[in-house]
Amino acid sequence: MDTISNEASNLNNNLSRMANVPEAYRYFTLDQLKGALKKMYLIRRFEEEAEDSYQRGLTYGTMHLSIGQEASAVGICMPLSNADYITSTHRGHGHCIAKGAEPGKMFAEFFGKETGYCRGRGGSMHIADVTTGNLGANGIVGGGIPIAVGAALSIKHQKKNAVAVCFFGDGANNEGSFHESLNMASIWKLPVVFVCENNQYGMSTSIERSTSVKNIADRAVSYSMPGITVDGNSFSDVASASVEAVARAKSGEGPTLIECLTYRTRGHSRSDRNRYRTKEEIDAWAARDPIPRFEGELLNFGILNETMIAEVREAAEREIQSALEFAKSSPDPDPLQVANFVYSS
Amino acid sequence: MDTISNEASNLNNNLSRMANVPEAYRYFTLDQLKGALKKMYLIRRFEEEAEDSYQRGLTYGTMHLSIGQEASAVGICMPLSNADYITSTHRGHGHCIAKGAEPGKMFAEFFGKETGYCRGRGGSMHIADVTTGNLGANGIVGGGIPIAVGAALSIKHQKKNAVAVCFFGDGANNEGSFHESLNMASIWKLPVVFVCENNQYGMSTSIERSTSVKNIADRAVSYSMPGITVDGNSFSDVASASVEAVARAKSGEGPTLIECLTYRTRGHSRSDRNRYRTKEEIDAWAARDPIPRFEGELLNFGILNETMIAEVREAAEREIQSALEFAKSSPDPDPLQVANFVYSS
Amino acid sequence: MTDSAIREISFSQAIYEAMALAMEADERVILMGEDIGVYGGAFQVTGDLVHRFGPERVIDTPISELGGAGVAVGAALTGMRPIFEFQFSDFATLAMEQIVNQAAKMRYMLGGEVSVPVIMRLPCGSGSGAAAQHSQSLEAWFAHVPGLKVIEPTTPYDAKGMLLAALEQNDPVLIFEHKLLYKMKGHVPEGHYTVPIGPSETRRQGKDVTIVATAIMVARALEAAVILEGENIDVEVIDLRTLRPMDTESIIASVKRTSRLLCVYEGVKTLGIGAEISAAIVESDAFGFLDAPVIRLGGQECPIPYSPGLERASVPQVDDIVRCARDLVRRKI
Amino acid sequence: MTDSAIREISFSQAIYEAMALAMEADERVILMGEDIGVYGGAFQVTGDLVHRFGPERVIDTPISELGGAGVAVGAALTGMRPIFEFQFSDFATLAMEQIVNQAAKMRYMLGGEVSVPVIMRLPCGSGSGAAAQHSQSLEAWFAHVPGLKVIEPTTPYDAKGMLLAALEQNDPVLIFEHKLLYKMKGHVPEGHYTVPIGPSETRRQGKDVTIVATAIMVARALEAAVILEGENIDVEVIDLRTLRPMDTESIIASVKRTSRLLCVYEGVKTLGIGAEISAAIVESDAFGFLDAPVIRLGGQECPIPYSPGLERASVPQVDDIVRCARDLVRRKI
Ligand SMILES: Cc1ncc(C[n+]2csc(CCOP(=O)(O)OP(=O)(O)O)c2C)c(N)n1
Ligand SMILES: Cc1ncc(C[n+]2csc(CCOP(=O)(O)OP(=O)(O)O)c2C)c(N)n1
Ligand SMILES: [Mg+2]
Ligand SMILES: [Mg+2]
Repeated sequence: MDTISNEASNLNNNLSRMANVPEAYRYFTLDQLKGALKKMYLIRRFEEEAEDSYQRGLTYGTMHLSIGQEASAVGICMPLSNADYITSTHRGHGHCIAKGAEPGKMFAEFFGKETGYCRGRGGSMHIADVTTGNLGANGIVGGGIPIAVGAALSIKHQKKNAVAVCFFGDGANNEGSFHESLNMASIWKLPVVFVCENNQYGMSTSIERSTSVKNIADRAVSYSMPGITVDGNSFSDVASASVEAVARAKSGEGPTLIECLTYRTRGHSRSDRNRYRTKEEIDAWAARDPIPRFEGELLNFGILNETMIAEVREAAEREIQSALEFAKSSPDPDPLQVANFVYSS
Repeated sequence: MDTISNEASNLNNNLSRMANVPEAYRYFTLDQLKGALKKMYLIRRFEEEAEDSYQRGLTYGTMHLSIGQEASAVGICMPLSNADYITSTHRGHGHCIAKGAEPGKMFAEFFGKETGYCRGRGGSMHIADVTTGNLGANGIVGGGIPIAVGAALSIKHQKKNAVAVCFFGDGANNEGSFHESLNMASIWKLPVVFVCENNQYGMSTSIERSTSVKNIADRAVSYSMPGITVDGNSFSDVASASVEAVARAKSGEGPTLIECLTYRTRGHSRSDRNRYRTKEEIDAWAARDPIPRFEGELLNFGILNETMIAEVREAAEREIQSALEFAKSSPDPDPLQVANFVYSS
Repeated sequence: MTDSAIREISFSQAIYEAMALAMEADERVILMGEDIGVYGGAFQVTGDLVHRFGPERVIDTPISELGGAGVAVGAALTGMRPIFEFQFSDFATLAMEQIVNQAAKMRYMLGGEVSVPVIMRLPCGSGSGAAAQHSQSLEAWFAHVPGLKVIEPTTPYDAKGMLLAALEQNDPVLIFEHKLLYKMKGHVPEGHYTVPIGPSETRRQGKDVTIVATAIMVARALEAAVILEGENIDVEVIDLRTLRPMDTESIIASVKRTSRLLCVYEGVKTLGIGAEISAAIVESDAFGFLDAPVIRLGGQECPIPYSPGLERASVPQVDDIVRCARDLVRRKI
Repeated sequence: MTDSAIREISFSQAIYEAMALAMEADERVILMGEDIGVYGGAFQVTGDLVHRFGPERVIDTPISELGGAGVAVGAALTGMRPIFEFQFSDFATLAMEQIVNQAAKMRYMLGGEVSVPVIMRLPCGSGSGAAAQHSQSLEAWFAHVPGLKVIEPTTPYDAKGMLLAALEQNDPVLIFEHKLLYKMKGHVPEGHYTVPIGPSETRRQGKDVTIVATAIMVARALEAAVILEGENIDVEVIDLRTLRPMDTESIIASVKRTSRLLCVYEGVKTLGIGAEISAAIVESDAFGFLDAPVIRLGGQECPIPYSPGLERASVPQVDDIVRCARDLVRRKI
């Protein structure tokens, strides 16, 4: 494992003195764990600000918030470097930050500015940051799944020591592209990790009403790959599963399907009138908010103390504020350039 | 079971005196079994004549022969009546005859005649006989799968005591439509039976090279439906599985996936140069030809004697000859009518 | 004037009403689509129908466009009258196989022995900031396909009447619904009536130039006509309404009077619906009446961008129409 | 004259050769498709390439058009240069999502930060008795989509040269290959050369009427031209070759000389490629030079039927072209 550095093994030594320490904490350095916490804050705050600007009528179009799902995005990306690819979804802000994107360029894209990751052409549903290996959010449910398999095919051909991680939702697992893609990834033993963020609903349709299997991970049987269901609100559970699956992929053993059980506490998108979920259900999941849970573990296992946590939170807040400022003061694209960037030549 | 008549239970009584009689024989009357044998002959002879007319340059386009797969088509259709639907495939002559179509109108279609089932518009790949519930062959691999589910939805809405049977190949099971359709059939508990005729190859690509699971029936797990793999060259095994699945569907318990292991002894289509199979493999399967096997069982269990079998064979031959004559003497469609039948109004 | 005669409802309510009427009158009518049940549809068109008719007739499908459309096709083939909603017409890209290879061709391939009375509803168009994969106007693809009928109503009155007319067809009918029209209000009678599929509708008569427009462009063309009136340019505006089959006759008749034709549509200009309008008119005996070339004002040759200013620039706006029509009228061959 | 200068090979061999050359020169070039390995491809175009380059570079996919095309798109996005073969262009209906929503739009949606150099090969057209679901000419759909380049070579020389040119592009290129052309022979140089994507080619010069044709219709137009020569009608035949972007300039120049334009194509007439040719020319300054309406001769408004006589009647034949061109030349406005 590239990601287990010396520092990690030091942390590891300390931790090993404690009972019940989740495995994941042994894999990462203190800085990596602080980085993970910071990313979770950044995601949460990015989306709160996005929501706010929406409500104040400052932004346009639609948007899909992943508030409540941060552990899945950050946990999965823990063992990844910029050489690894991800494909993301319409609910992609979290994946994008987890993979290392700058919130400033993300806000700029969100506000349709020329300085945004997509020069204002893409918006929330298409934010991508190729420099960190994020091949982009996708407006088409299931649209990114074969693309991730293609990225894995490239990795294999180019003999790179890398992996492609494919995020998608529980709803997407009923698309034909899911089936076709997992089948190909398996027969060709490609270095890809399929991550189904099962937040219980595809828009308004619960998994019980849409999906003919209890655990989506059980569908891995059809593709002769390991399928594992984890608590998607537990950073450490998600990160452990990811570390294993990434190692498996990189060693040439082929793909894994990870199902992260989680929940979006906000509505599906702007148009959601919340007719399909009960307040009780939402509250119950809100009580399992991944961020306090992660903080709790870090405190419990003596990895960070309150002061350190506060420092991380403040650093995230400063980054969000300057990111917002950058975005807001950025110029709009020139309408005369509307038909640029269609072709390379 | 509607199909177990008094006569069947008489035959049943006789048979039950013998050991090892396959279950299927208990379900059907003597006439039904003779009918099944005759259909197998008709299919074989239909396709041999089709092949012959092809080789003599008398027909056009392409064609896909199911020689060697007759037990699957006929066995599956045993418990079906005209009120039940089937959707078929590019390799559909067998299904069509098994469901009760007249070889004359089929030959006529094959020869592109106005008297054909599709008035010469469809050809081999689109032959349908709606009067017997056959919704048609299909030129698109996997194209018929959701259509069968739709037919089952109609049955349910119309509260009919009927079932939709969906034939498709091993190759088709890697299409997205397979996944989407089985999922919907399962969550809505529709009266549909999915029949995968696994003849080991999708065109040149063996199931090992195309499919990430050993038994296609194992994919039923993903759809929480029973999945069963049967010897597709054994009439009785196929028929038993069909009787059970049809009963299950009609009683409202939902769909079943039946995988019939079989083999096409001819090439995929006209263009096949047979570069992907060995002579040994073809010979080994030819030795398991479903027709002599069925004859053998009928003789062994004392259901038919040699004379009776010869009679059935001759009746089939007479039917084929007069069908050929009908088709050959039929008129071609009028080219001025080329754009008719596009719209109902 | 009765209450009904002055009753105004929105475009989406008009579609809702047509579906409700059809479902009351005919058990065979069922609705299928993603989130059309309790959610009421992505654009709230199916609304409370699931509560009125139950989940057996208002069926939430999984997110499976190919399979879902195929199920609707199979149900139509066997006696039902399904109305299938795509959440966005962009997602029909996943179901082209079933729409084009199956639904459109089945009757023909089977020599007329079957019919496929399926209706598909496809919200389309830009203007809502939904960007490249949720804003396309792909109508031209479908209008290219024999076996399909393609309609695109632009008023609440027509939306209801054409949907009810579609339900009387025995062929697949695709209804493109421009998102920006959903909230538009207009007079809609209660009860059952139909607006025939096929004929276009002249929304404004004029003698200087004919504008044939589709979807939201009809409203923009009418706005432009008012502005041009101030410049003494008298514009005729034809709402095409049905894209396949196309009512070329009415356009020909109009062009014979005005001698000038401008086609305005939101889809990409190249091979968009205006290409057919132009080609069909030029091919007709209206050709000899033309005092200027037929001009097309269509969408830019790019995907629909997100940023509002870019998005506006990517499809025709009122002032673009004004400018084009003015140039055309001033033009001599 | 060297051997190479007179060497004649078939259209399919020309494509084979282009792929082989590209694979030798560039490790990034891989082939994907159904049965392109040991089977050699449904039309035997990939032939023995799997034996020359191994199954890692000549990849038999499962029967999964959407997924397969998507994998090719993903690979192109990350540094490979995949050439994806659809067995029949009709099956691209299953992959429209990946082609149109992803490949075509990705560069734009991402503000120019990526490119998707994928090539897709699509055998198309009727004439082989393969009926409605294996004979379509759907090129017009793709030519409607910004972000795609669409080519349709008609000679072995162009097939090789344009495929090699496509491999130098950084954008998605779709190559439509008419099935009836595969066995056509013609001069093809050995070694690497390119034929640019974009420009059309005038296959025959004439002064009385311009015929713009695509795919197999180029050969039929040339045959028709010979017949018409006997009637003292001098036909100019332009092979469009690239459908997007379209070389309107050359057509305009030709029409300015001949004053008459006939568009011949196999796709369904309505909204087929001829609609764009007609509309684009009429919109140009060639309009004033036209002595007769632009006429389109396209496929019938029906699916392609099976029976040989019907099949022939469903798309333009040589005598249809002769008749149309003759009528057009005789026509006065
Ligand atoms: C092909 C396609 N179908 C439908 C939609 C509309 N849509 C957007 S998100 C969504 C729900 C997706 O559910 P899931 O995959 O579970 O992701 P989640 O939204 O829960 O994160 C739907 C139906 C779409 N964008 N693309
Ligand atoms: C969507 C689609 N893809 C590819 C083809 C070309 N094709 C026709 S049959 C066939 C093989 C099908 O294999 P299988 O489903 O196993 O049926 P079998 O031919 O073995 O009966 C292929 C690839 C097609 N007709 N449709
Ligand atoms: Mg979900
Ligand atoms: Mg097979």
